[in-house]
This record gives sequence, C-alpha cells and structure tokens, in this order.
Amino acid sequence: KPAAKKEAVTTDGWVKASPLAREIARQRGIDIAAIEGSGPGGRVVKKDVESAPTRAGRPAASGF
Amino acid sequence: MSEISTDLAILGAGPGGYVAAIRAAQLGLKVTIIEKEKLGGVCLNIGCIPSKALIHQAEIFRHAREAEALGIKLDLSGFDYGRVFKKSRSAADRLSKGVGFLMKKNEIQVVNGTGTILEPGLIEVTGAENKKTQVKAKNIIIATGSRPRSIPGFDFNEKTVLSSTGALMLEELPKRLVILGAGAIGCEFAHIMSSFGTEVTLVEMLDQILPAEDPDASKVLAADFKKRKIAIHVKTRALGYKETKEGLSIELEGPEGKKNTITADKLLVVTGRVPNTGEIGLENLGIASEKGFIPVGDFYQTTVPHVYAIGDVVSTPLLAHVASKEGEIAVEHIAGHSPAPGIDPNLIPSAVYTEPEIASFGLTKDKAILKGFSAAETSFPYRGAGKAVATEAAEGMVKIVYDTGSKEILGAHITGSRATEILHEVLLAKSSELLPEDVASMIHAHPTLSETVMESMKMIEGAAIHI
Amino acid sequence: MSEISTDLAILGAGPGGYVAAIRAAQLGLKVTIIEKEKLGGVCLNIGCIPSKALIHQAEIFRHAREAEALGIKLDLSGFDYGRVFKKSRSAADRLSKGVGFLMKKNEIQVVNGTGTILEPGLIEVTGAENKKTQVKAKNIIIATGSRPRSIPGFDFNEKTVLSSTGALMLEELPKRLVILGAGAIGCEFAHIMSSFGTEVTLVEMLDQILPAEDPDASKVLAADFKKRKIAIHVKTRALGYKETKEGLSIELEGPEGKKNTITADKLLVVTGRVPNTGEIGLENLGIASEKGFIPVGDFYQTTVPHVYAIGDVVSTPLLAHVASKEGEIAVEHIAGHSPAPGIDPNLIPSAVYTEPEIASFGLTKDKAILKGFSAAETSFPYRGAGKAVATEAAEGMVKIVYDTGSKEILGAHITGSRATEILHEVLLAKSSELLPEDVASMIHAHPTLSETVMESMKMIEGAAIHI
Ligand SMILES: Cc1cc2nc3c(=O)[nH]c(=O)nc-3n(C[C@H](O)[C@H](O)[C@H](O)COP(=O)(O)OP(=O)(O)OC[C@H]3O[C@@H](n4cnc5c(N)ncnc54)[C@H](O)[C@@H]3O)c2cc1C
Ligand SMILES: Cc1cc2nc3c(=O)[nH]c(=O)nc-3n(C[C@H](O)[C@H](O)[C@H](O)COP(=O)(O)OP(=O)(O)OC[C@H]3O[C@@H](n4cnc5c(N)ncnc54)[C@H](O)[C@@H]3O)c2cc1C
Repeated sequence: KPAAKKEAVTTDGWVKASPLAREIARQRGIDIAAIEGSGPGGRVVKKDVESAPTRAGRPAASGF
Repeated sequence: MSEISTDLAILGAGPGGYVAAIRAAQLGLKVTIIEKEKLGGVCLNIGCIPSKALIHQAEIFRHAREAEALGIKLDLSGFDYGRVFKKSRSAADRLSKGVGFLMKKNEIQVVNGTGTILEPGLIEVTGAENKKTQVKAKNIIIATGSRPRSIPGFDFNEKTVLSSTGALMLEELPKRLVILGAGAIGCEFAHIMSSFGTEVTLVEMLDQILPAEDPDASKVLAADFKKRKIAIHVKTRALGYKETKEGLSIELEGPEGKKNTITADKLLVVTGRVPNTGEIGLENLGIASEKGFIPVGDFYQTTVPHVYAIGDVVSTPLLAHVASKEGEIAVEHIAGHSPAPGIDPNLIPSAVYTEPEIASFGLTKDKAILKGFSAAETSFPYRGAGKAVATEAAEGMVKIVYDTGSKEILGAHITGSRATEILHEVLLAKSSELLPEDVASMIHAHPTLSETVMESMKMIEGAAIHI
Repeated sequence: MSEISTDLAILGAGPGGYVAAIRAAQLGLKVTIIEKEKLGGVCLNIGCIPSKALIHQAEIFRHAREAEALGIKLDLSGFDYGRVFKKSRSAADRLSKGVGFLMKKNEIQVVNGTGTILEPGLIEVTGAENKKTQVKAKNIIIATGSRPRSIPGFDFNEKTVLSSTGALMLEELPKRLVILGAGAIGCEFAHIMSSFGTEVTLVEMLDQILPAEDPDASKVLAADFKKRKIAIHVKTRALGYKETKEGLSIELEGPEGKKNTITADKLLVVTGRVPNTGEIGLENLGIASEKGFIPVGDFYQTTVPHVYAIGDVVSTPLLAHVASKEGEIAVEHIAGHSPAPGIDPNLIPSAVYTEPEIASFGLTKDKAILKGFSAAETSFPYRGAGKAVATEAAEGMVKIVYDTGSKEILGAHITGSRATEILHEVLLAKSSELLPEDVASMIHAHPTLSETVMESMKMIEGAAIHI
C-alpha cells in the first residue's frame, strides 16, 4: 500500500486518523497528514477528508 | 405559592429529563426537575423496563417448558401471571427509586406536579391539593415525552381495548389477544403473551412485521412466531369491533379488501405514540408544534432562546437512548461546552427484545443503494457459530451493509440470540469509522455469538471460515 | 501404502488445524489434514462445545427452578441427566460433522490416522487396520493440541478419578464431586454440576478461584458459588485419596498445613494440560521441545524451514481462539502474504461461562502499575443498568483499566450476565486504539447490558450517569 508508506515517511510520527478516513484519502490520493482533524482528540475523520482539497486543488466530492 | 430560582428547569423526568438533570449537575448547574407522575418517565415505569422484566419472566417460563425434555414434569395449574406482573412492577419501582436516589446524590431539586410554561424562564407547577410553585429558570428543557395514540373506533377503555400501559398493568392473562401494530412494542407483547400461553393474533397495516427492520430479519422473526402459533396478518387493517357474548369481535380488512372477523378477549392497540406537547404552555412561548412535535436545532434549542426540547417531544426516533443523548447534548450546549451537533441517524441503534432478538442500525442494502452508495451486504448465519449450536440458538444471522469502494460500514442487522448486545461492537466500528478488517482481524473469544460478527466482517474480506 | 503430495499438510484437526486448513484453501494451497480422532479436536468434541452445551442445559434447569416462584410446580423425580449428556453429544457431533462439510467444500483432503513426521516434508500416517499413507508436503503445520495433565497420586481411571474428558462423558450425576483446580474449566464444571444438584467442593492451590482473573471478578464469582453451597478451599492442595466404602476419601492440606478429609463419589482433576508433542516425530526434525511446547517465531515457524506449530502445542494461552488465529497467521506466512507478526497477549480475550460470566483481556490495575503505567481503574456496577435489574442479573461489574496520561485502555474485566459477549466492544476499542471517549460518546441501546460498558467509559470522563 504505497500511500500508507508515503504518509508514514512524510509526517514525523503518527497521524491520528480513523481507518475509514485513511482509506478514502488513499483512494483519492489525498495526503492525510495535511488535513486538520475534527474527530475525538483531533483525529482526522471521513468528513475532514471529504472537505479537504484534492491534489487538483478542488474540494473532494462529498458523497458518491 | 412557593418560589424557586434555578439555572435549569426540566419539565418531565423520563430518560430524557432525568439524564439531562444529572449531566447538568455534573457541569455545575443548579437544576430543578418537574414531574407529575413517577421519576423515570414512561421508560422506567410503563415502557422499556417493565416490558423487559416481563420478557425475562417469559424466557424463564419457556425454559421451564424446555426442561420437560430433560424429564422434568411441570404442573402449570398453579401458574400465576399475577406474580409475573408483580416482578415487573418491582423492577420498575426499584429503578424509579434509584432515579430518586440519583436526584438526591446530585443535589437536583425534584418538584412533584404538573408544569406549565407561562413565559420564557417561568414555569408554574400545580402539585397535590392544587399547591402552586413558581419555578424561575435561566434555561428550560421540555422533556414531557409521549403517550399511546388511539385510533378512530378503538378508544382505549383499558378493559377490553388496551394501550401498552393497560397491557403492562394486566394482572391476569387474556386467553385470546389481538394486537394491532407489529412494531417493536407489538412484537414484544406478542412474544410475552404467547410465551405464557395466550393465543395471539398480530395485525399490521404494512407488508411485514417490524416494518422498520430489514426484510430478512422480519422474515426470521415471522417464521419463529408462526412456529409458536402466533397468527400474523400483514397488509391488514382493523375496521372496527363489537363486544359480543363470545368476546370482542374484530373486523379486519386484508389485502384486496378481503374481510375477516376474529374473536378475542382483549385488543391491544400499539400503532404509535403522540408527543405530550398540548398542555404545557407552548402557546405562551409562541412555539408552534409540527404534527405535535417541537421543532429544534442542532443542539435541541427551540425557536425561543434558553428553551430546549428533547426526547419523544422531538421528531427523532422515539427511543429512550435517543432521549438521553439529546438531554446530554442540550445540557452541554446550555453549559457552554461544544458538544457534537445533533445525532447521526445512522448511529442510532434499534433493539427488539423478542426471541430471536433483533438489533440494527444504519441503512439496509436497498436504502443504501437509493442513497447512492455502491452497497453490498454479507449475511453470516448463526448456525456457523459453535456457541449458537451449543445453546440451541442456531436461528439468525448477522447482516452487514457496506460500501464496496471505501468498505465503509453502512448498516448492520442482527437477528438472533443476544443480538441486542453484540450489535454494539459493530456500532462502535461504525461510529469510530473503523473498517471491516479492523473487526475481522480482532480475536474473538470462542465460543461466543460475537464470533458471528467477526465472520461477517471476514466475509467482506473473503476470509470467512465457518461458511 | 498410498502416497499423497500436497502443498500443506496439517497434523491435527482441532480449531488450530482445521481453521488453518480452510484459510490455506482460500489462499489457493492444496491442503491435506491428518486427524487420528474426530474433526474439530478437543474443542468441538471434548472441550469448549460440549461444556457450553452442558452449561446451557444447566441454565435451563436453573430457570425451571426459578419458575417455581411463578407458581409452577416441578416434579424433578424424572430428571434424567443422561438426556443432558445426549444433548451435549449431539451439539458436538453436529459441529464435528460441520467441519467435515467445510473440509469437503474447501476441497481439503482428510486423512484419518495417526501421523508421525519422518523428516522435513514427509509424514507417515497410520490409519485403521494399520494402513499406511505417506504424505509429502511442501509445508507442515503441527497442531496436535493437548491432553489433560494428571498429578502424582491421582492417575485418571475415568471411573472415580476423572479428567475433563471423563467428566464430559458422565451419563449420570455424581452425588458428591470434588474438583481439583479452580481455573476456567474447574469453575465451569462446578457451575454445571451444582446447578443439577451435585454437592461440589472446589479446591485450588493458589489464593483465589480463577487465579488468572482480576481479584474482584474472582470475589463476585466466589460469593455466588458460596450462595449456591459450592464449598471453596483456596490455598489448598490434595495430598492423596483412598477408596472407602463411603466413597473416595480425599486428604487436603490447607493454609498453615491444616489437614482436612473430604468424602466424595468422584474426583475431577483439572489442574492443567500437556501438549501432544511426544510421539509425533519431533526428534526426526531435530526440534527440541521446551517443557513440552514447541518453540516458534513470530509467524509460528519452528527452527526447521517449512515446519510450523500452532495452538496448544505452542506456549501461548491454551485457548481455541488463539489456536485458530495462530493457524491463520502461519498459513498467511506460508502463502507469502505478510500477516501482522504474533499476537499481542493483551488482545487475547479470556471467557469463563459460569453464572455470572467472567470475561477479560489485558492488564489488571496492579499488573499495569508493575509495567510502569500510570494506571487507574473504574468499576461500574451491573445494578446501574436497567436491563440488569429487569432481568434479575444485578450482580457484577465492568472494570476498565486505563493509563491516566494517554487514556489508553489497558485492560477490561467484566463480571456478570452476558459478559463474554459485551467484552468484545471494549476489546475492539482496545485493538483499534480508540479512547474511552469514543465508547462513552456512542449511543448504546436501552435497555442493554452494554450500557454498563458505556457508563464505565463515561466514568473515566467524569460523566457517568447511573452511579
Ligand atoms: C411498552 C413500551 C416499551 C418501550 N420499550 C423501549 C425500549 O425497549 N427501548 C427504548 O429505547 N424505548 C422504548 N420505549 C420508548 C421509550 O419509553 C421512550 O422513548 C422514552 O420513555 C422517552 O423518554 P422521554 O424522556 O422523552 O419521555 P417520557 O419517558 O415519556 O417521560 C416524560 C415524563 O414527563 C412527564 N410529564 C409530561 N408532561 C408533564 C408536565 N406537564 N409536567 C410535569 N411532568 C410532565 C411524564 O409524566 C413523564 O414522566 C418503549 C415505550 C413503550 C410504551
Ligand atoms: C473441558 C474443556 C473446555 C474448554 N473450553 C474452552 C473454551 O470455552 N474456550 C476456549 O477458547 N478454549 C477452551 N478449551 C481449550 C481448547 O479446547 C483448546 O485450546 C483447543 O482445542 C486447542 O486447539 P488445537 O487445535 O491446538 O488442539 P486440539 O483441539 O487439542 O486438537 C488437536 C487434534 O490433533 C489430533 N492429534 C494429536 N496428535 C495427532 C497425531 N499424531 N496424528 C493425527 N492427529 C493427531 C487430536 O486427536 C486432536 O483432534 C477447553 C478445553 C477443555 C478440555
């Protein structure tokens, strides 16, 4: 899983994120380390990823 | 006329109101709670608790009958439903007293009487012997709950035509009972009464019993009910009834207008509930209810500042745990904390305490597809778990609805023994945004029914073992 | 002499071996499994499953007795323990057949007989009528399990001095039973036998029954056992026994050398188990066992390439769910996947199916402090949950051990009704590194026993309601 590896390298230490948020970020090519978390204890959750800008600079589509 | 000044006055001491009161006391507010009947509200006194106490006794009774297979002979002639009734009352009373104890411990002032809001910040309470108390409150939470809804032509007389309250207060078993409405409450009463030997007929307007639940869950319960000789009429409504010498003669209209008459001793009508919002002074606040419910915002604020409404008076699911959660959110908002707004409806568990139990949250597969998810579901049968076979509880299944792209868990529908408990592991996975593999890879104790949860998640990963 | 060539040969078809076989078939390996007795191993045939079937019947029996409070009269004279026994055998047989079905479905070849490893990659199986089969395998998993350990002076004769197997095979109840060893198995037999009316004495060398469990959990169970007239002797060992006219005369030595003689009809010795590693050809591989256990690496590899060992032959906890998990890890390693290495011992649940049930994982507070955590614990009583009161199951508590700094969950110890199921929600929180607030803020269905889990987590947050 290259995205997970990259994230471990690009951030110093552990990014707090829910597994679902990680998976969605991986699928959409979003760097989860760059997202501010709104979940318990500052954890990145799904809705944070969905409102984050994608690589192209647009917010990711929310919903499906 | 006595006067009280307080930070927060709560109208109604059900699971909405009394939980809100305790949470508010924890956060340092001075709290007054007003209750016209018993502490604990519908839930503790004439709802969740006595019904579950009856169900527990029904299970004991059923187990006693199962013991006949071991060579034990039963003499049922002395069976006294009155004792079952008494046990249910003593559970309710014990818990209602417990709420009283919690009120004392948290230094919450209890005012007995009927409250009416006169203006924002002011409630008048009329107690015994018409004693009046004025409660001045910086904040008010309305938590007056709901009452049984009667349907035209079937007014409750609580002798032959019963509400849930009348059914809970029966001290003798009817020989024949017709139940109108096969929601959670109707099905639970069918389970209770038929366990003790009453002939039960269950009538439902919609096309399945437990219309809110997954069709497969409904089917399993219906099959079990039929085995137990509970008659089920779906797509059927009751037109009216007559009292005759043989009992109540109830006229039903089934699919394609087919008519049918059933004779019974009592009729239980559990087709819905009405919020208690008519006589509490909403008009003095200028709040207009919508179909009886009080409109609220994300933190259960009404349109009037410092007035909140929670629980059955609000148009969220009429469940005790929803009322309690709403109470906590409202109070935290009042206390200036920043609670998460509202409740995600997909995170509200629903539980039906029949045998098999049925527990669920979130979306069914069909609803998920309608919402645009690329949804799929897995179904793992209880018989795949050693514990289910060893405890003669092999009927049932765990269904998980998920998105095939992200693997997000969208819903769970568990039918079977202890379903109402084992659901919580799945709900935690959902509420904390875990993925199926997080549950699938966790070691589950053997032999437990929770293994069915693990296996259903492994199915999503293509790695289920016992199927 | 027939010959078989296969990718993977598994020696022993217990929950370690047969689960490994299915997982391997899923991953595309050609699998052969060798079993000298019944598919399912100890667990399905003479362990977890028949014992839980007996426990279920004991519960039915106890419920029948509780039904006397409802006016039902019981005639126990026809009670036939033989029927209880038969039900336990039919559950075991049904599940063992189920494993056979799963083997077929997954195209796993089953060879009946006793296997001996001749050299790496080669197993000789001796079947009925001394029929030999040679199995050539690219990989071997040893999963030969364990058997009851006897203690000096108490050799099993399975007539008066019983192993767990002998106790499970009883077709009649003893009047008086002494049990040596109050671990999970000993306590479960005490629960079963005393439920049906046997006079039980439980003898334990260490200072509490269930020595591996939290002291408070042990205390609650001990109190319940005493109420039920089960005699408990802790810090006591059995010195020897004599067969007399009155039965077995068993000499015990208690604290400070105090001697005591007890007379019983049967003696059950459940003080431990020995791995089956003596006669399987380990010497042909050059593997030296340690105290009977096979040393393994992170993926359950032995020192010999392509030979793995899992389950009770390895010195991890002797539990079925551990055996299965180890099987999955070993197989995924063989198939070239990269499973997470080993099993975190703090994520292994333990379950005791007594009444109350006891379920736990991870550290007790004392052990956590010894490990250097700044550990604290909360204890929420079952009587704080409406469901516990309504179902006459108010004894028990949920204890959560956590680190006061990070709030990491370090362990959970649940004592009470359905504890073995509701533990899994907490275990999921632990295994997915969730925090107490994640569980505390989740809505739990009312009324359930799982609410005690929520409340215990709210206690950590200073927000518990019903206490
Ligand atoms: C038979 C039955 C079984 C049920 N089983 C379950 C179940 O298993 N699980 C579940 O989640 N839900 C169950 N419910 C629903 C549950 O009881 C309600 O959702 C819950 O009680 C709502 O809580 P509440 O605090 O909003 O209101 P209530 O519990 O209705 O409490 C409102 C309180 O306000 C008081 N009150 C009203 N007006 C005034 C006034 N003007 N002045 C002073 N006091 C006033 C009332 O006397 C009452 O005590 C069941 C309901 C029934 C009828
Ligand atoms: C009374 C009792 C109750 C228990 N209850 C529980 C419980 O509730 N939960 C729990 O987790 N654990 C429980 N256990 C423990 C559990 O049964 C074991 O941990 C589990 O069975 C170990 O699995 P295994 O696959 O390693 O070995 P086993 O189940 O012991 O299976 C090994 C198999 O290998 C076969 N075999 C051995 N040697 C050879 C050979 N040379 N050739 C061919 N076949 C061979 C044996 O016949 C056997 O079938 C209980 C045990 C007992 C005795």
